[in-house]
Amino acid sequence: MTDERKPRVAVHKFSSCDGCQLAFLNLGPDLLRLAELVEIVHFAEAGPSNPDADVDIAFIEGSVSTPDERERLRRIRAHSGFLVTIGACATSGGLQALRNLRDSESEWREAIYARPEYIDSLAHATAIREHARVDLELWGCPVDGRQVLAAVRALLFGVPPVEERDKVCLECKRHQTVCVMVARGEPCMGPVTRTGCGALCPRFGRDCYACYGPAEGANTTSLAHRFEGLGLAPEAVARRFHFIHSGQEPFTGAGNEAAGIIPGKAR
Amino acid sequence: MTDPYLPREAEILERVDEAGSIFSLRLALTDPRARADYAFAPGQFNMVYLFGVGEVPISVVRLRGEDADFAHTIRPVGRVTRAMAELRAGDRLGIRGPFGRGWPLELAEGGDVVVITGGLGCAPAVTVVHHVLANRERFGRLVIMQGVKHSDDLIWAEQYARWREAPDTRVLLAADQARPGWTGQQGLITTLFDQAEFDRGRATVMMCGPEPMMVASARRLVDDGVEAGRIWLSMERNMQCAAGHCGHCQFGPRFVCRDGPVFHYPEVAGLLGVRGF
Amino acid sequence: MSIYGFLHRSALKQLPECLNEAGYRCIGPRVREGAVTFGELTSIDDLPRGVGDEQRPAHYRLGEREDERLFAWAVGPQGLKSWLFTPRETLWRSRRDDDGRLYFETGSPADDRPLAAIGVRACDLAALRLQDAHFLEREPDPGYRKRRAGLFLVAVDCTHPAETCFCHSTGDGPACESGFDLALHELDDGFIVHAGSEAGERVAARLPLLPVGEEQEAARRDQQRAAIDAQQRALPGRNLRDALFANLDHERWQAVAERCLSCANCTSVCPTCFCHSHEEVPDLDGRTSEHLRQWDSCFTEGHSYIHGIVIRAETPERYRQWLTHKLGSWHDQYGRSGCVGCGRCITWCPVGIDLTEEATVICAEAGDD
Amino acid sequence: MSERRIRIETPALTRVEGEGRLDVDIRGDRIHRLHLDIFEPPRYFEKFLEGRHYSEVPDTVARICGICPVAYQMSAVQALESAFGIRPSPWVEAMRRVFYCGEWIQSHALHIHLLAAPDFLGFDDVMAMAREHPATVNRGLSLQGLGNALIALFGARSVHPVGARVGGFHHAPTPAEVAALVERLEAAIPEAEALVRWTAELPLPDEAQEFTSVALRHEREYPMVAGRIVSSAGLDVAAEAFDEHMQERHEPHSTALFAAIDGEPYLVGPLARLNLNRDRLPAAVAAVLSETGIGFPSANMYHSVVARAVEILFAVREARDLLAGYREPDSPWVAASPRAGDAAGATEAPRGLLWHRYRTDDAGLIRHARIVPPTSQNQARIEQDLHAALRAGGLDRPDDALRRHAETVIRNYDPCISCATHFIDLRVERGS
Ligand SMILES: Cc1cc2nc3c(=O)[nH]c(=O)nc-3n(C[C@H](O)[C@H](O)[C@H](O)COP(=O)(O)OP(=O)(O)OC[C@H]3O[C@@H](n4cnc5c(N)ncnc54)[C@H](O)[C@@H]3O)c2cc1C
Ligand code: SF4
Ligand code: SF4
Ligand code: SF4
Repeated sequence: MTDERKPRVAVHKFSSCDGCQLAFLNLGPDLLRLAELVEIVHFAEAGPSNPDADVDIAFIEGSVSTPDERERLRRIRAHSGFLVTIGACATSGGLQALRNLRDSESEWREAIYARPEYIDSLAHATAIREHARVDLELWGCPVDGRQVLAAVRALLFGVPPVEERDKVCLECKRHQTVCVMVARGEPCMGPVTRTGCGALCPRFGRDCYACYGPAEGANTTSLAHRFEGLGLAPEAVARRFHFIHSGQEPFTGAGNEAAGIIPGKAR
Repeated sequence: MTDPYLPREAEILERVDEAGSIFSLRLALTDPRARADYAFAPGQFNMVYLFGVGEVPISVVRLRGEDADFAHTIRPVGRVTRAMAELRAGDRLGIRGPFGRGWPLELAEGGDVVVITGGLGCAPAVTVVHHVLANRERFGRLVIMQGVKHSDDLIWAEQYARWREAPDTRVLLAADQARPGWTGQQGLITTLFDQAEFDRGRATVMMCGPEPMMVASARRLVDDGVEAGRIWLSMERNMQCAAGHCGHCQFGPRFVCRDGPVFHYPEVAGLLGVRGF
Repeated sequence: MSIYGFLHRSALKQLPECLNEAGYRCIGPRVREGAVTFGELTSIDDLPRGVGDEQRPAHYRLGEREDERLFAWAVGPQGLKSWLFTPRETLWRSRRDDDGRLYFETGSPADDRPLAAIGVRACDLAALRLQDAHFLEREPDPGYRKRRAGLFLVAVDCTHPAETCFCHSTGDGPACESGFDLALHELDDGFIVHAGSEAGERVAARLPLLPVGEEQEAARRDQQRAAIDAQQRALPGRNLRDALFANLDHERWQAVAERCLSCANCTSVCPTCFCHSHEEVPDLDGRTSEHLRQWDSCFTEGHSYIHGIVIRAETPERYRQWLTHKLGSWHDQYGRSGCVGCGRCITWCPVGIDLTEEATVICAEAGDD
Repeated sequence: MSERRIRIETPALTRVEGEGRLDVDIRGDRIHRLHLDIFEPPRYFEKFLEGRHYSEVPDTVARICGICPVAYQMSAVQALESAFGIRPSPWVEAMRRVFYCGEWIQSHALHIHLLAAPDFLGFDDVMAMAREHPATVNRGLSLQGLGNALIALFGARSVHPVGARVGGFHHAPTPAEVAALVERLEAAIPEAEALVRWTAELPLPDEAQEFTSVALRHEREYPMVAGRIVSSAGLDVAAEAFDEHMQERHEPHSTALFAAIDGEPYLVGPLARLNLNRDRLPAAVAAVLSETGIGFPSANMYHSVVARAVEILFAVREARDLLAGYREPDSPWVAASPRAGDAAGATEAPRGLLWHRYRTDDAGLIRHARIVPPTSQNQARIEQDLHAALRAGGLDRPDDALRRHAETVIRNYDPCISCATHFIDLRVERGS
């Protein structure tokens, strides 16, 4: 790896809030070190613009929500070696996938835009994997800088990064945080949510709202039941699952079930 | 007190490409004192550390040449082992070990030795064959049985051919599915047992490979009159520390890293093959 | 050990002072985030005075008491475990130079000052013995050993067990029998103190102890009796190994798994659980790297992963692994059950799964088969 | 050649947050058409909020913008608290300012060093600039890091922080954590002062334009989380009344709406704030500003970068002062009892005035939401500026020079396109 050419890296943006790109822009001195280790060929927010260049690693922020984006993604996939999605929007559609749950996109368009005919968007905001092969998904809204750097480092070593799939609870306990569900009755999503953030919310005395998406083996049915036991109304339970990762199973289904959207399973 | 977690540096003296993608690394510890102290028994394993990537358990073998302290034969399957496949002579690794309990080679002396392996090559068993062949006079007949899913999966055909030529040695191969021209048996490994000639009362059986294969073989051997107490097998479980602390390798009450990886069949018979253990 | 006397509550403040003078840093129970947890004690005022607790499956709340008692609560979510077997620690660091040579050094040196823990309960002492057996006996763990060597234990008898406690049925409490340096038994106006080691005697000798009166003795006996009587839960036996392994196909495993979140809260709060995983954390520049260990659990997928398969992919298998290990194969490994009856896994399970109940159902039919 | 039509169309504007494009049609010496296209797809946040519980609003609106989530959270909690008639404690009010200071420092430092400075010094990006000006870039990165740390102190992380709630904060930092940050703030003061001087010495173009500044104004404080909305043209209204004066219009070429007051474009952001509130700067900050010799109010749009540096200095000192003598409160929040209501909230995001309005029902569910972010308020102003700036610089310059000039002008506003697109994707119908 020493005197070979530096790996080429691109950071692309789709529909998003730009927050995950900050995982790079907030790196501080590591950003400059990173720029020594790799050649950043495309990263519009930081300067270099070269969207169609061939790269070894492409990071993608944002979900696909317009025909243009679908086409752009196709080109990026064709030009990229290892493709990594960063953040909730790219991995599950993110918060804007809430629009997928109702057939209301056009209705909303009319409510917000005086001239809705100017707006050209797809009915759904969807994850990158629905349109292109993805080699690694980094979850989190926003993605964690530590995870992004670990992924870069692993790829520089020529190995796939380790995926973190455990539940937030395990990390919460490693921090010796007092469980907010047991000690305060908060409807914490930690038991079904993927680790990676460092259990920030419980450590700040509040319930996790699942910004890292579903963990492996998430038992949403049992947790939804427990939330009812804590006094949450069915719609409130549904909103717990239909939030940042409403587009990702088993959250989509758990929310639907709580809201009684699936006929037969409705309460 | 020595720190059981601290690896020691080893240099790759030679890299040998074996069959398929399998490769071997012949290694020497770089610290002379560590070298002098290092001794292993066939069936034991090392924790092998690739800088910045991770650590994996790999059986220790000896491979030609006096210069190396030991060798590892590795099949690239995942993160760490695939990255190890890129290593060349002169590269460095971290080594902890050897760990665990090896094969009961002394106990086996004086009787027949049956080696049963399955799947894609089996480093721990190769050491047994080498040991028996190197100390031929101390053992009776040597029977080597290897089963594969498909005849194309058989690797090291030349090695089996070589062993076949060794004195008082029988090599039997079986494939569940065979391509035309396959000279071995077609079927599960247990179909070889009728052809295998060895003293059911005094032979020592050593196995490694997929657990269903080991369960089937052990049960059949016991039915055939082999005493369960003369059957040994090598197991694999996730291992992180190799010191009996991390808990990952537990198999019922056993810690595979320190109570095994080679087990006496009666020790593990109860749970072997039970889903979830 | 001969020192045995009464310490007035107002004189307890001398205990941390004596310990500090003897070179210990003190930890003890404090109220943090709505629970009693161990933390640095700067003075006796940090202790939870007049605090009581209410525990049920998946439920924990603190409340106020009428009296001034400092230890009138049952164990919180955390035992001694995190202080000895730390949730995350560096095992080694490595460096690779330009020629590819590797250099290794042992992990972060622990805080070397000896630690005194005040307020340790009988179940925690029992758990400590089990952790000692695991981490010290065969292959001593360097970090654990260092921290354990300096540990001074001030135990406190449990006078107010929680609804989730069942240490009497496991034989581990509620009174502290041995394994401590000093033990306290709290009464309305103070403590009966007795030393359990030479180090304990040295500290106790500096406390203004008074003779223990007959009435105080009687009060202590009554409290102990009441604490035992207050325990509502029990395991169906001290050794459930054979019963559990005879029931590996029991339908209850599936039933409990429908509720179980496989979240690892139970194993994390359990004072005897020891599983941990290793993690490699290289620097961005790829020149140095850290090898860490951190708490893991048999409820994770990674725990039973070997290439290509997860041996316990589903929750029934994971829950079964935990229970058959905790109450079963622990007997083979360490000569007793791995459960000390602290009840933490019941209180802190977010869905309130109760192992005494599960074990009772699963083992009940053992005899019937 | 008298007839020249060029389209300055970068595939995407670089070094701005979000996706934008500029489309200019020059015919001879006339700008026939000039459009700042914001083509970030629509994100419908106001609709997502309908039916949500008020307690979910801070976590939702943060996601509108990763660069100024604090601003979104603060405008939202302010509106909701006012709808429910609750008043947070003085501790909360002070710590909210600290939290907000973190965002100003972070966002302004990021903009100055990573996005704007390379323009003024002729580098393609900060990585290139760092090779020649390592100390300057490191100073910027460390200020940015300090801002992030302040946000994380109250929010656990700097992007989409999790600590804010209606009524206060979920969690109060410990005195030890605060003390560590106070030390860093103290050490950053000379750095921030040096930054003000450094921006004042940048080779900034000297161009005066006429525009209306709009910002909050508070009786005593430099505006951040409270005040009336005022303009250099004499507007002076409560936040509640803002929508009576401001109109939003939808143009075909942008998914961001265009805002105007009485039909006229206006400017929000650091320059507008400083122009309207110079007298509210603490003496120590005002002194550093005076030394630079730049007079405010300023009609030179490029003085925005100086205004940003001044606000960094202000925020560093402000946070330090507010954290001095820090004590943990009994509770970092007051409970809210929801009720039916309708109220607005306005705070000063790094990029300017951020206005929210919510209608709630008696269960605390959101019935209606309206959000006006700074970038859509500035959008018309940016186009106005571009017209003037391109013409002043000469339309006969080569395409590349025009493009570079135009990008510099746009970047100077630090437009945050993701914010602006709580409404966006524009297919442009370009008639000839
Ligand atoms: C006692 C023992 C002896 C072994 N001897 C050999 C040998 O001689 N040659 C050989 O090629 N392989 C051997 N293995 C298997 C080898 O350890 C695995 O193939 C290797 O760990 C896979 O690591 P990976 O990172 O490449 O794969 P991945 O699938 O990416 O695994 C990720 C991680 O999981 C763990 N893991 C995965 N598979 C295993 C496994 N089978 N056993 C333990 N941990 C695992 C490791 O920590 C590994 O790094 C042995 C295993 C054991 C337990
Ligand atoms: S607070 Fe949440 S994440 Fe932490 S242990 Fe409890 S349920 Fe799990
Ligand atoms: S605790 Fe949950 S919601 Fe909070 S940051 Fe972590 S994953 Fe996101
Ligand atoms: S038993 Fe309870 S605490 Fe344990 S893994 Fe299952 S749900 Fe989590």
